[in-house]
Amino acid sequence: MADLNINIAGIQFKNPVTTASGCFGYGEEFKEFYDLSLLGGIFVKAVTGSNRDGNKYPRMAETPSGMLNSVGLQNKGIDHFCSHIYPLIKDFNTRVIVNVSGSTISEYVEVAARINELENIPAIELNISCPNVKHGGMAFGTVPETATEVTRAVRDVYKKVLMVKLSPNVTSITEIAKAVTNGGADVITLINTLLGMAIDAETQRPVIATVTGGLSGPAIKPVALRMVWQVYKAVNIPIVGLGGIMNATDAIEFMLAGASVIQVGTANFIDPMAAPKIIEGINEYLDRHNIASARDIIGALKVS
Amino acid sequence: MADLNINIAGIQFKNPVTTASGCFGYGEEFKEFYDLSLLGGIFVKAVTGSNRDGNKYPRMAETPSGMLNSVGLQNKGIDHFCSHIYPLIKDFNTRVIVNVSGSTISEYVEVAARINELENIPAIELNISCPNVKHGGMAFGTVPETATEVTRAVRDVYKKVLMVKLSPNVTSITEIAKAVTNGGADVITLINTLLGMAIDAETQRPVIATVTGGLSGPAIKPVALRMVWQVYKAVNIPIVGLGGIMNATDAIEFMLAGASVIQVGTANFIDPMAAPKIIEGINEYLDRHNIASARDIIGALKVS
Amino acid sequence: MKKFVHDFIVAFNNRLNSRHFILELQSPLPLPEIFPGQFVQVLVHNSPATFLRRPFSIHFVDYAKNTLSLLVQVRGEGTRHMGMLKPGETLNLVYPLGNFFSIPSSGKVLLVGGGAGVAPLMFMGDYLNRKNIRPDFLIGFRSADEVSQIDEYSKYGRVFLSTDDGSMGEKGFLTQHSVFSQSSFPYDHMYCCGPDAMMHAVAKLAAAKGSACEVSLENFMACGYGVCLCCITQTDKGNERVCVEGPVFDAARLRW
Amino acid sequence: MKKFVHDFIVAFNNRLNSRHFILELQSPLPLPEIFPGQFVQVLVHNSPATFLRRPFSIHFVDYAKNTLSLLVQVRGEGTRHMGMLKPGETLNLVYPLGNFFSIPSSGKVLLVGGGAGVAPLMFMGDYLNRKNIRPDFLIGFRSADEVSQIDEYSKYGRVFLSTDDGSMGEKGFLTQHSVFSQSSFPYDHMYCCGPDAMMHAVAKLAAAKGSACEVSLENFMACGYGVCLCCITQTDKGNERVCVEGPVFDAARLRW
Ligand SMILES: Cc1cc2nc3c(=O)[nH]c(=O)nc-3n(C[C@H](O)[C@H](O)[C@H](O)COP(=O)(O)OP(=O)(O)OC[C@H]3O[C@@H](n4cnc5c(N)ncnc54)[C@H](O)[C@@H]3O)c2cc1C
Ligand SMILES: Cc1cc2nc3c(=O)[nH]c(=O)nc-3n(C[C@H](O)[C@H](O)[C@H](O)COP(=O)(O)OP(=O)(O)OC[C@H]3O[C@@H](n4cnc5c(N)ncnc54)[C@H](O)[C@@H]3O)c2cc1C
Ligand SMILES: Cc1cc2nc3c(=O)[nH]c(=O)nc-3n(C[C@H](O)[C@H](O)[C@H](O)COP(=O)(O)O)c2cc1C
Ligand SMILES: Cc1cc2nc3c(=O)[nH]c(=O)nc-3n(C[C@H](O)[C@H](O)[C@H](O)COP(=O)(O)O)c2cc1C
Ligand code: FES
Ligand code: FES
Repeated sequence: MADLNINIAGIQFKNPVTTASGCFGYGEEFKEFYDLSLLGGIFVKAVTGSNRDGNKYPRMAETPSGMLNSVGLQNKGIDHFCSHIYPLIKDFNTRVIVNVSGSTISEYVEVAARINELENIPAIELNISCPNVKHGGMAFGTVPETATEVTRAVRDVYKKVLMVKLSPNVTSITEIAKAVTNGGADVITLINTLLGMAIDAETQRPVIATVTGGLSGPAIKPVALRMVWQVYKAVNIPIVGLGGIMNATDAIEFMLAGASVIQVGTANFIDPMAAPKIIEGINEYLDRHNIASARDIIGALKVS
Repeated sequence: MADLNINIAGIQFKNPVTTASGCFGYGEEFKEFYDLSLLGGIFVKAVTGSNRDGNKYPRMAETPSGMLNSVGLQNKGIDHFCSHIYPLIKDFNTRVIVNVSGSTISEYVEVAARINELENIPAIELNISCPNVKHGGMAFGTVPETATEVTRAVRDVYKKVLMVKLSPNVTSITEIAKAVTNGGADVITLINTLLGMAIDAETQRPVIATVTGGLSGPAIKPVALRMVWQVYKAVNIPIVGLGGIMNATDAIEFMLAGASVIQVGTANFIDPMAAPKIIEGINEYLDRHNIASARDIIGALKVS
Repeated sequence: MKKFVHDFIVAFNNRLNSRHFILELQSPLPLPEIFPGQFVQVLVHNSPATFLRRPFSIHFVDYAKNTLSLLVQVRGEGTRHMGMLKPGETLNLVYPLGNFFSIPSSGKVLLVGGGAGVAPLMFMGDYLNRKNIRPDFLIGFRSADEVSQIDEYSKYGRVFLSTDDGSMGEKGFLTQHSVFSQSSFPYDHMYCCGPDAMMHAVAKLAAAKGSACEVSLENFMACGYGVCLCCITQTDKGNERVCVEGPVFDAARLRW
Repeated sequence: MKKFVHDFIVAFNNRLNSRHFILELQSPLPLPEIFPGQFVQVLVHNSPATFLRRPFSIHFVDYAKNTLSLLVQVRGEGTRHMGMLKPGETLNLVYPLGNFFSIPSSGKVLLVGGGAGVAPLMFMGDYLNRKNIRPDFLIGFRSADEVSQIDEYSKYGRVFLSTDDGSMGEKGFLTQHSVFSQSSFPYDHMYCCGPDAMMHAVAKLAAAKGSACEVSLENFMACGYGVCLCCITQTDKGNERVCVEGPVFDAARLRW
């Protein structure tokens, strides 16, 4: 049995397998499938300053080896999160990290400051990459200057581990990665969804109400892997990798490319047992290859 | 039987279905499958100033609903093209358009000037989006200023229809589209491949020799459709659309989003008969919907 | 409610007509308690074009045989591949999902279904009978060649039939059936499942007649168990998830 | 050479052992002329993980039955799904692809194959016999439980056998077989197919013995008919396409 422990920026994960924001709710629903304490961690759904209804229905479209979504950060806001959600999740025997979103820098700051006070949340994941909101979201994550600015503003009020989740919809992911590192990020999460679109040829209409939406699933895995690898070579802070991870082999690919921890997103929809299966599979892989610790494969890609 | 004729920038295509550069050779091989005169047009493999051996083997990897390639513009150069290839293809009873690549602006200009003299080539497609070469290629297509510059330089020597093929690996596709329009492009082709990567977890090595490569196939269709739609709204010149088109339904989606002509790329590998089948399917669709001409569905997406 | 993910074995694939078939699926584990109106998420593993699972109402549960059945209408690639499954092959389900029809303690019940929307009504009929309630069924089909299982429904209650073309039962849409033109409308509870337009019309009729009405909504779903927030519908409480707060809703609560 | 794309009907799926099987595929159209060394591109339509076609050598052609056969080794998802095909099901092929073994006008011939690399040699043996040349076969397997079809090969020539573990035939790799230690090496022509390392070794031996040697290369292919330029190998003429200028190359021309 290999050692699956991973420590990033001082946070201890019992294994590198966590679940992606927006694909795992607040964990409650998964209790009906398995014991959450199996997981390395849980990234919960985006929290914003106040209540958001999200976008109109329909919010999803199936695409080849993937899906588009335009949920649009539906959530009840930070007050509700602190009073109603936090009590439910604070004693989960796994790392619970909150994904933070906003339309303005001050909204990000406000939410981050509030979460700073929640004892059992060791980190936030700043979502500057949501393609499904009209204001803010991805706009912050596609220009280096604003990426630095929002990161620094949050850094000033948030004293625990600051993760920043980047958008793949950029010309140079390393430039943005450096920008948030300069802004004070402790960890970089890669990637959020690619901006895409689906059309129903019969009705001649867009499939989702917002016309464009975020593409996730195995279709985007090659792009995600490439970005993890590029950023791994460009910056010195740890990477949380995701994008189309369906099984342990995919997870290992991300770790080889440079991810310390991985997230399981869309795969949860296809198989609710995906995350625990991936943990098992990583363990089996490490044993089969006689690798003592999951840490040993991080960035271990042999390029010659 | 609907009218399938499409005229863009003064070039008459007998139908909107053409084949993508790098996915159809010089057409010769497809003669063994069907009559090339069925096609609206053929975009032949990239031609550069001098002979290029291309990248090392392995040059491809299969990915979910797609593939990576790193062929790297292997071709025998413009001299050989003019003397050996042009005579073979000049009398094809379809539009033959040459994809032009280079490492420097002067190389693009040199090749374009030479092709300007070939009577039966009505247009070139300037490839400023190849992700598989160390110098030039995509680098020209990801910065608005250089995109304008290379387009303008070629425009000065190339007197027929100038198409420019853009890279999807950018933060704002509309900005690049505007840049090449300003540089004098007559038509915009969207999209080239997304930069991606594949890893073999067992050997812990990249699958392709160049580590990263270009992602094509249905996996990228949602991104391609989105870009066609964005550019259709942003500029006033015609669009040639491609990216993951496998069948007539896909082709119609691209036309609804704003493409006047579509290209069939990777689909040729899965079904060599893909292009003629798509022509048939478009015809059947138009008839079924009582649409008189293929022109009527260009940009006809109903967004309300 | 505990949920499960595992393979079932196809016991039967029974073609009803060119567009519909019933899959009887046997569980290798004892089935948990399942309620009428709940659904399953099916992994169509042999269809390359089908990435996400597909939701289907539970058409029938036979605890003695340890099977559950799905009544499926062929619509696209996923359902087409499901239709080719042969006995002995497997199908992976996530189940049981969603809420369920409320069971009335008294009053007369009408179960209304059109097309593949009849799926959950067989199970509901059986369930009501076990609670000593004998419902009536009002079932609509496109035409006589799609009419099927009338004998089965008849086991659980009286069956009214309509076909769009009048080739069997009363002619016209469900909502034009003479049960709705009775001078005094006898039903206290209606449960309805089918195309959106039909459910709208039935809900309107129910409101006019003063009958309670629950509808089972169709919807595009990614997960099916509440985590993706793709499947929302607007109710008096804002956006609710059709896969958890539904698929069954009191029609009066919907803003559709 | 005209090429075709159409469905074949699976006539037989014959398991040879846990890792190998033979698919006999019947064409609905009269087969065109096919040469030994050519290959087909298979669409594995029932495997969601398999996007591109998969190349397989033509193992045998029976013009009387209008069938062609593939000898397949299970490696990944594509071949696993092919292994589950049942008689009556269909398989879509692009064929005939690639060049072929040259047919010598005189001299003694040795056909050398290891593992699934034996695939094209059966057809080559048959073809040579029809040209009145009786070749010898040297075939290598991992162990006795993988040895198969020896009677078939024997119809076309003498068979030498080796197994890695010595459980049948001579022990060791193909290239260690005693045919190569004969004082005067009798073969003028060798044709070889199998893993890269084996072909290297055989080509080296052939060069040493002064025998002509053609090898059939494996390669990652996207199209299979010359348009994608993914499948190149370095030869004395630079990068050549394995799917068109190959898969058969004169070993002396390769820079591998
Ligand atoms: C809770 C619930 C219960 C259901 N129960 C049943 C049932 O018992 N029997 C049955 O036959 N079907 C049922 N459906 C519908 C069923 O899920 C779809 O028909 C199926 O997903 C289609 O899959 P496909 O791959 O064949 O079609 P696709 O290729 O995905 O789609 C084909 C066409 O059907 C439409 N469509 C697909 N899915 C849906 C959907 N969920 N809602 C509305 N339109 C859709 C698409 O817009 C498209 O036009 C149910 C749906 C839900 C949400
Ligand atoms: C011209 C030609 C003729 C061939 N003839 C035969 C034959 O007669 N019988 C036979 O069993 N196989 C043959 N092969 C190999 C066969 O194409 C592969 O085994 C098959 O594509 C694997 O598909 P898969 O989906 O099962 O495996 P995948 O999941 O695609 O791969 C599984 C493993 O096999 C390796 N692999 C896959 N394809 C190739 C390849 N083309 N070359 C080298 N390694 C590969 C991969 O790296 C991976 O490690 C031939 C290949 C070529 C190019
Ligand atoms: C339905 C859905 C909702 C999502 N919501 C969020 C969110 O609230 N915050 C966020 O940072 N990412 C969100 N994402 C993006 C995922 O966390 C993840 O970055 C993306 O889906 C790529 O990973 P995957 O391919 O494994 O799903 C969402 C994705 C999906 C599919
Ligand atoms: C093997 C291969 C080679 C390619 N070579 C070229 C090329 O020479 N020039 C070019 O502009 N695009 C080239 N492309 C990109 C395609 O023309 C096309 O833009 C891309 O593949 C997306 O379309 P598709 O998904 O339909 O294949 C190549 C693509 C592939 C797969
Ligand atoms: S389908 Fe995911 S929340 Fe309902
Ligand atoms: S596989 Fe495409 S050129 Fe050989």
